[in-house]
Amino acid sequence: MPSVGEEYCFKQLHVEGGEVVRKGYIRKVLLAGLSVAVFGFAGAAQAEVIKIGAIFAETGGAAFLGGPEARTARMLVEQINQAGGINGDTLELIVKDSGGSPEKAISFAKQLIEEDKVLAIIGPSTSGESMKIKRIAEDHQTVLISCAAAELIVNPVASYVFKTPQKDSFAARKIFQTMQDKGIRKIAVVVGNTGFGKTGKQQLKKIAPEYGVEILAEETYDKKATDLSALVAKLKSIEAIEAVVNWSIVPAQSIIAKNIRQTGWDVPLFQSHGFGNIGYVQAAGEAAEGIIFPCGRLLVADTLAENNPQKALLVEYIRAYQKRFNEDASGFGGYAYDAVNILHEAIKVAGNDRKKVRDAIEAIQNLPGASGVFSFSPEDHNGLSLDSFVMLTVKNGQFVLYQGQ
Amino acid sequence: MTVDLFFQYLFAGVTYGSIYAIVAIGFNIIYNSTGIINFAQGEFVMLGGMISISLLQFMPLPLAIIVAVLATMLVGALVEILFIRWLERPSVMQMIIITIGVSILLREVALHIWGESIRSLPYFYGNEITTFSLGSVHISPQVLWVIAACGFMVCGLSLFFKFTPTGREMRACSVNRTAAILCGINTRNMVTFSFMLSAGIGAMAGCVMSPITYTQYDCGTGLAIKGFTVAILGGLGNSMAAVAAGLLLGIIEAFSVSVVPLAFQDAIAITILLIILFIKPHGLFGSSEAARLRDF
Amino acid sequence: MKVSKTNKILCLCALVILTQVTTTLTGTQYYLTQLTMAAYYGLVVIGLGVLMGYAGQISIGHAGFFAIGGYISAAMTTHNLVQLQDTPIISFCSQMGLLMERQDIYGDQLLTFAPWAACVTALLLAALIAFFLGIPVLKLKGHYLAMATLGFGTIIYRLVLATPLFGEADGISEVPAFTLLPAIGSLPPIMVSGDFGLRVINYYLAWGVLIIGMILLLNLIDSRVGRALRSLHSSEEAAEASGVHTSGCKVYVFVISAVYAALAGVLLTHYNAGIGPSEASVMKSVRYVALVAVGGMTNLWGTLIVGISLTFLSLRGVFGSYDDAVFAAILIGVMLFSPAGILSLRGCLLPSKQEIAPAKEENL
Amino acid sequence: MLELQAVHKKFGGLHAVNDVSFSVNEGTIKSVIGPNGAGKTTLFNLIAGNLPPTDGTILFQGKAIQGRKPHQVAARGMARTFQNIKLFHGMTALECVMVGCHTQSKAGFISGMLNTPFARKEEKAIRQRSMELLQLLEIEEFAEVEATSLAFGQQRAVELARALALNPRLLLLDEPAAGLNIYETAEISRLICKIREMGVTVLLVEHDMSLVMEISDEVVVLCFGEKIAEDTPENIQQNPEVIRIYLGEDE
Repeated sequence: MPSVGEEYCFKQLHVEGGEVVRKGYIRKVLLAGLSVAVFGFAGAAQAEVIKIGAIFAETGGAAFLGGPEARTARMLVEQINQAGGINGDTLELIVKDSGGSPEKAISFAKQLIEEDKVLAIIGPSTSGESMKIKRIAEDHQTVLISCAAAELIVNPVASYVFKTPQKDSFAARKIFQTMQDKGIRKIAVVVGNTGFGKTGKQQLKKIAPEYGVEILAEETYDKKATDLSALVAKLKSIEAIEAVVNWSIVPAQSIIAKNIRQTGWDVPLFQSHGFGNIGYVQAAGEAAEGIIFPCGRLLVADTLAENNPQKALLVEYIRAYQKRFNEDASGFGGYAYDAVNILHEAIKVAGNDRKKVRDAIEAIQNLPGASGVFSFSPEDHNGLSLDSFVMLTVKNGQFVLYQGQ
Repeated sequence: MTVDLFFQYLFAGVTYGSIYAIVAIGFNIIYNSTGIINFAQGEFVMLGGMISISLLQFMPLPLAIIVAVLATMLVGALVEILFIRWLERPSVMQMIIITIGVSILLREVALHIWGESIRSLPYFYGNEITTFSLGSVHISPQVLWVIAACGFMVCGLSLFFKFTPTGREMRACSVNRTAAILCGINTRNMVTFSFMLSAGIGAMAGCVMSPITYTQYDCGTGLAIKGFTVAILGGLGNSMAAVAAGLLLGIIEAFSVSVVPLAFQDAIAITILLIILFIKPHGLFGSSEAARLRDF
Repeated sequence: MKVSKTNKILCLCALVILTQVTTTLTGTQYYLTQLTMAAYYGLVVIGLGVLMGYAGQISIGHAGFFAIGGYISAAMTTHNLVQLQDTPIISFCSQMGLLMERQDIYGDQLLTFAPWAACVTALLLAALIAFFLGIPVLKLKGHYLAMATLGFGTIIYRLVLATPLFGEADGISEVPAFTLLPAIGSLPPIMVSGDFGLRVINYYLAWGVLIIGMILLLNLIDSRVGRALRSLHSSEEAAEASGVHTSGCKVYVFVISAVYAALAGVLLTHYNAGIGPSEASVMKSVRYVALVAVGGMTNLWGTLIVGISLTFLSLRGVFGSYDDAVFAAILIGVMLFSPAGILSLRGCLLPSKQEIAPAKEENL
Repeated sequence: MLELQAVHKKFGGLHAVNDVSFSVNEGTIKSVIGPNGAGKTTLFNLIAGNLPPTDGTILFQGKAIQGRKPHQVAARGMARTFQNIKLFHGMTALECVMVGCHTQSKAGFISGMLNTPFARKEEKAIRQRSMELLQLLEIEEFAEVEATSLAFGQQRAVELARALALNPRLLLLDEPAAGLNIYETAEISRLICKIREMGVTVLLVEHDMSLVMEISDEVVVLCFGEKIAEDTPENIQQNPEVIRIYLGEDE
């Protein structure tokens, strides 16, 4: 179709006499319409179009999540279709931009389920949105693969709701394990005021006693914070603090790193998997050095052993994403990667049937993805293990595996 | 609270305050010549930062900043010429809504040009962790840059408005537009010029604060709200008052952290502001007599 | 005048019914979902329209009142009181029939306040806050008033984001349906709920509330008080000299429009089964103001039409990622070419009777 | 009816009204005159409640009203017009007058929104009364015309009708003849007399001496905020000090 339009423009520019051009144009449109109809008809006999809905916060406050997610999902679906689709069926991805607003996400979810009759919904990007859609997906038996972090989404389990990012509790455990190794017992927790930060705070508080760690201070900062030196002053005045854990997904996590180092405070700084975006390291510059955080293997794909099951797909994804969008791939895009990938696998087995796809996802075992290796079960709708995280640190502006002291 | 901690909070407050103040100054210029608040001021700040960051690949930092400021001034002029200049007898409400629309539009354009990722200029002096120490209190050199830029703007503007013919003409427009027209002043050009000036000042602010706050396509809104708050608190139209009010707000915010959780910082600060506003309905330094002469 | 008002209302009712019948016949009932949501937002917008257009007071904090309604009712109907069951206050409430017992989707026992109790509380609270806020705030003028209301909106937004009871960044989910009338015999229950099966009822419910709200406001504008409001918008001094208690009038209108917003918040929250902080954000408030401006400040019908249609399109995601951009473009376009609102474009052809005053002098 | 006792008003260092005392008797027409900047309008604003006096007492029907809000003063039966006519945009002449009936009616927010029978009945009464007032001032044919689009003289009449709608005991007229031509002025002076005959006391500020001298029972002369004379029109015209102020120093 676009080629027809282009040709029309071309003709209009170069041919005198509008009459002729218009006639030509109409004929072309008719032809094009006819061919679409014919192909469409022919297509229906052989293969079908499987509709998949996606709700991402491409704009608004959570755009740094939704942006990479939407781009990744579009890219993957294109790749799948180019490679001939799934068993001959093509995927159609309908992306809705929620701007991070739950009310829009609710509206879109209903729309996708009922109007577009999608097989499954990928997203939303934030926990708040996901929690509001959980019930809708469950009631209408549509698979929902959330790209948000909160463990609450899959715990308690709702039969049609899955999620791809690693569980927050795993990240918290990884952090506490590292602390144990370093002999850290008294910490401060700061989080951003997003859903990601909120659940992080909950998990850290819940799990800390298991590792004998005491949380001396906890603070929440605004996702649009421009400077946090007052907060740092407050924390620094509590002398017993041996480490600071910052759990957030917003740019302010670079600001806090900067502010801590600016005051000359040499405290170990832990971050969450929300730090898994090289952009934040670049923003924090010198101050990012030595930050320790748990993350999927995507960021250190190059250094993985050749026999690692994730290596090949990670390297390929990173390369394709970089080439296509001219920016570094991040863990956030990886969440959408996994969602599409899981769905791909399930549809291969189950075809275009919501119930069967759901069962197929639950049956997936040892599927390598961007965030880890997925093995679902009726009790576990996340499918990742503690092992999906590795501890990383920043060295010379690059992510490297954390090797102890 | 120890003396050290006190000063640490104080400097944090000064950092916030100088950022707010530098945004607020831009509001006052357009207010002074048209009587409206330009809600797209925050976007000028964002554009200044974004353009200079993009230009940095091609030229050294000072030049990038200058070009960015000039480019943003051009955007400011364009905004005025496209959306405001040719209106006949625009009402204040109309202009406010238009500037809100322009602000959203600029933000969305920025999103589609630069994407949603964060960027920043490098620190003008030193790097992210360089600080000057005064005793045990640390302050980043970039904060000094912001304060210096703030001071420079206030002085420059007050000299400009007092001693240059253009400045005097702009003041005349602000006091009584009809009378200014009768005196042969081209008030339309003055309005265009004030948009350019405030866009330039916003861009400048966007550049000097970028290393501290980072620049993202939607950072303008938050800054604009804070800047607007500060401009109002000081009393509209008075840049010096805006700086004082900005520092006051910054310091209130910084010290509020010491008593309440950070999450409530904004709520506390704005409550205090509202109380001030109820007591002094025309801002800390504004006079109600002068305000009564205004349309809005 | 009177006749035409009644006719317009009847036309609107007919249109509402026609839409429902058409969608049912064509099997496109899903449109009703967004139409229902848009109707609730319409309620906020017309309430704000009276405040801005007739009383001449700008409020960039109306999302705050919406959020008060939504969050209070959501928190009260989801906060589990099982542990407090035996305290005297709770057992007293229980005896008074203020509580409701149910199971959540995971089968746990829940004891919460009943939606109607929450609704009444939310509306009263919104009215009280509006009253006590309005007294000092509405003394301010122009930009200072804008700033103060913006400040109020920001405070609510911050409180909502920082308070665990309100779910912080996640907001509140799992809000139960609001049963207005239980099922009687074979009649379906009348309840505010997003359930697909109850969609037609909810559609009529939302539009019924909206139309009643509209009638009340139209009556108000034509009444003695409405005249006083319009007079104070034009010249506060002359209105005072005519014996109009201007500050009192302003506060009452502020309360009314706050209650409208809060009611919309309560009902939409039950309809959506949840609410998030984005409903309290400043951008939302700005959007409401802009919708009023695009519809025409002194044109309640224009405000209603614009409010409904733009919200409907936005909720359907018609503009995709360009939602805000398209909105801004419409805003600018209308302000440039038809500053008295989109409906006054028609005024170029027919000299409309109620010429919109250039509300340039005085405040706003 | 109205009594001012040692009323002061200061704006910063400026003494706009300085120790002014006089009284207005029921059923009379009293005028306040004086050169520009004498403090006449300030005095009006003090009486009508737009400004609080710095010092002194203002008694209206035997009760102190200084510091009261304008709408409270209005509710007690004092109406006013403005020097630069303040009619309401977007309202017809009739509606403007109906606003004036505000103190004479009760329907509040709730009954207005519900459009109760009471509100409807009251509305009808207000409409009727306003129409009568327009008839009284001989402008009933403009009832449905937008007030601000009327001719200047007619606008004055609408404003007057609006003031009368308050059913006032005392009417304050701020330069009622300003901007009117000689015929319109004569018309206004006739109307003012007509109003007085209805039993309304009138206090007016005016520059037009012929009008003042023609209709006033008593005249107060202000100069630089101070009262320098108070007498009948005839005597004021003879008063050497008043002549000196108006005609300048005779060296």
